[in-house]
Amino acid sequence: MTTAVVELWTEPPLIRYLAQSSARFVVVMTPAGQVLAQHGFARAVDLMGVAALGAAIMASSGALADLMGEATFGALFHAGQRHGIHLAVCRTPRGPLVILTVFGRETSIGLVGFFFDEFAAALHAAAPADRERGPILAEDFEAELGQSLASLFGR
Amino acid sequence: MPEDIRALSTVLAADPASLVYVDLAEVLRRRGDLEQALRVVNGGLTRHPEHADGLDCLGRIHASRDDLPRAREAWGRALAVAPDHPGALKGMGFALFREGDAHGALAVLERALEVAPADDGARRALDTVRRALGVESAVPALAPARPQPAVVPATAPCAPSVAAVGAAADAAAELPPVFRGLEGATADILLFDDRGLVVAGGLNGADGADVSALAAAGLAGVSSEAERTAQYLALGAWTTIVAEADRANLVLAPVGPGALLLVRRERGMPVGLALRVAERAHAAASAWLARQGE
Amino acid sequence: MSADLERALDRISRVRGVRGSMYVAADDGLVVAQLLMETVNGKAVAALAAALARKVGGAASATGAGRVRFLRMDAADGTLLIVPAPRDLLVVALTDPRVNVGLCRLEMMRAAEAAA
Amino acid sequence: MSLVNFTAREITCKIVYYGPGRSGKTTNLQYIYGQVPDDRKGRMVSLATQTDRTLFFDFLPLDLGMISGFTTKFQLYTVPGQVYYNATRKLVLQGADGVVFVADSQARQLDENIESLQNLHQNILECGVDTRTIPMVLQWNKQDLPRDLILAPAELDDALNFRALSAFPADALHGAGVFETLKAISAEVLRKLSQGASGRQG
Repeated sequence: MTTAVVELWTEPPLIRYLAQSSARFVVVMTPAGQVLAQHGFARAVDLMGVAALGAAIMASSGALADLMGEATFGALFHAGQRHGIHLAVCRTPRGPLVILTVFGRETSIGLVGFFFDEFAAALHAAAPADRERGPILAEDFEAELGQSLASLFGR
Repeated sequence: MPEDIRALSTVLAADPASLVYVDLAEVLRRRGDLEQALRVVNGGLTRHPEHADGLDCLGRIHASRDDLPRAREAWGRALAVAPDHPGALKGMGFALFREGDAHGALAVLERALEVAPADDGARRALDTVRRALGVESAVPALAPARPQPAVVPATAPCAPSVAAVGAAADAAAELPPVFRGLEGATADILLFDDRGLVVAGGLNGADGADVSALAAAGLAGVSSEAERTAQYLALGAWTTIVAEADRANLVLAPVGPGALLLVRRERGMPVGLALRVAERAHAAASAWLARQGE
Repeated sequence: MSADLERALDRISRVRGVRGSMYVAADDGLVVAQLLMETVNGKAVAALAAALARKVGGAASATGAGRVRFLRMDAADGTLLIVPAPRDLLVVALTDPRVNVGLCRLEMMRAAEAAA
Repeated sequence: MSLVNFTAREITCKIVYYGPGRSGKTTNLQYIYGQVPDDRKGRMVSLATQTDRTLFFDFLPLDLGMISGFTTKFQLYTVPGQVYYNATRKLVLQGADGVVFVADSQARQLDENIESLQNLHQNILECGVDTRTIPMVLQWNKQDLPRDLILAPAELDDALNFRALSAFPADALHGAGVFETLKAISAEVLRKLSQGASGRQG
């Protein structure tokens, strides 16, 4: 079981949701596919790839809904032999977040969907408003960047 | 001599360095021929002292012999050689749990499941440990460790669970006569706790064998499921579950905090009558539990 | 919702004290058809009833009782009734505490047959 | 918007390679993938058609290492170049921290380059982002082709580089210019972070 959280306010609802739904793991990400938090048995999974593809599925389904004059298609569910995935958007004061839930046969899409509603409400309540932030990096970052990229390319 | 033992022995005789010694020892262990199994596995480990499968098998044999310290040592050696060996991880989790270190067991079993996510045995074992700790997920375990379990849960991981069930069944036979005077007091009425451990009474299978531990482990999960259902559907506290099944009717009821009662009656008995029996059993169990707390 | 299923649910809901009845996909815990009072959360009933049925079903077979044909959970403020139906469905009813379980059970058995 | 995890001291940025069909966007990522050691990259994900044209996107996570005390990670994406895939291009562009516009240097592709660049501007605007402030660099790819088939960098500058952005001649197939392009866009994106611009804070 691993937990990685970028935005701390997501952690308590996330842990509760995973426990309630008996899912294998949950990824909270931005619509651009950047992982804000993940919790569960995800060590064997290519998390970055999962997030990029999950966000892409949500984005394309949203665009498709738009083309068809629907506000949204709501949650998406894919069933596999061993795993199912539940993908849905949760609206928060921090902007929309995409939630990917991977679950096994020990639970059901019904339970995941039911507890997701609670999770989405908890996330919405916990999210602080977006705030401006100051400079992140030192101004002289470029020398380090040059060295990093040079080592990346074996130069 | 059964065919599989004969075949494996022949292979091993032809090539004493063969790794088939593990399979042979495992077959012997499952047949209950523990001393012979120990000889075979020790013979193999003399030649292959760092063979993780062999060490894992040695752990299982010691566990079956109820020699937990040696079992733990064997699994520890296996993990020193192969830190992600699923069998050894499960074994170590089992050993730690039985020794009362539920937190240690939790960590090891979570690792086992990460290594082998499809391993139902590991998952069940993990569930048992989590229930014992009062946590539903592998959230950093905040609940205080409970006292060392008196009886091994039937869902203990991997092969040692067979021995565990046996041990639990032996223990059940010596349990206090809480339901004396009720029909089926030791074969159809079972009191167990929410960790799946038998407290009193007993349950026999169709062949007369004691299945108390197995039933307790399986039914313990029903309690939390019922609690969750009642909570989310705003039904208040749940009082009884009645299951009418092909061969028997089951009545399940919570008895005070953390204990559950199961009454089984044959399919032909009217459910109303089975409920009456359950009420009497419930009263007996409540009174007995209250006396234990005095 | 097909007319047969609708009629079957209607008959269950006519029993005094029944707050709602539904067909649920046993594996998924999703509502297939439902007839509910407004206060009942169908999604929750379906998901939780299917999970409970699965758990009790597994445990019952562990005790050698065989396949569960009728399941009832009594609680202080209500009762949940579940009958397995063909095509991996469950017939589920949520009732007041003092409902006539026998009558309800009968209608639920008929509803299960209607799903065949 | 780049993701900053102050607890783990980690920055994640999204960079999108944009440009007309067959200009060499996927080739850029493939070259980078081939050069970077395994422990500094994730799995490259490509959603392509049967003829290897990008259908949705390519995706390559890169670990740049420690910069200003932050573990810095880049997620490189490409978009499908063909005109009719605009809906998916827009989706991939969402949340981009920087854009590399890969132009095809062939003279006969000039109109496609112009059209794609205009399309990029329009899509950026539709994402609610100011085209003047989003970090962007240009790459004149296929400069290895015979002189009579291609436009020189100065000619491409005149035709496409109205904002006087950094531009790099390249031969992505063999790697020339790929590194310089990546370095330039990385610097542009990180400069924005050093100036305290937008970002999501953890």
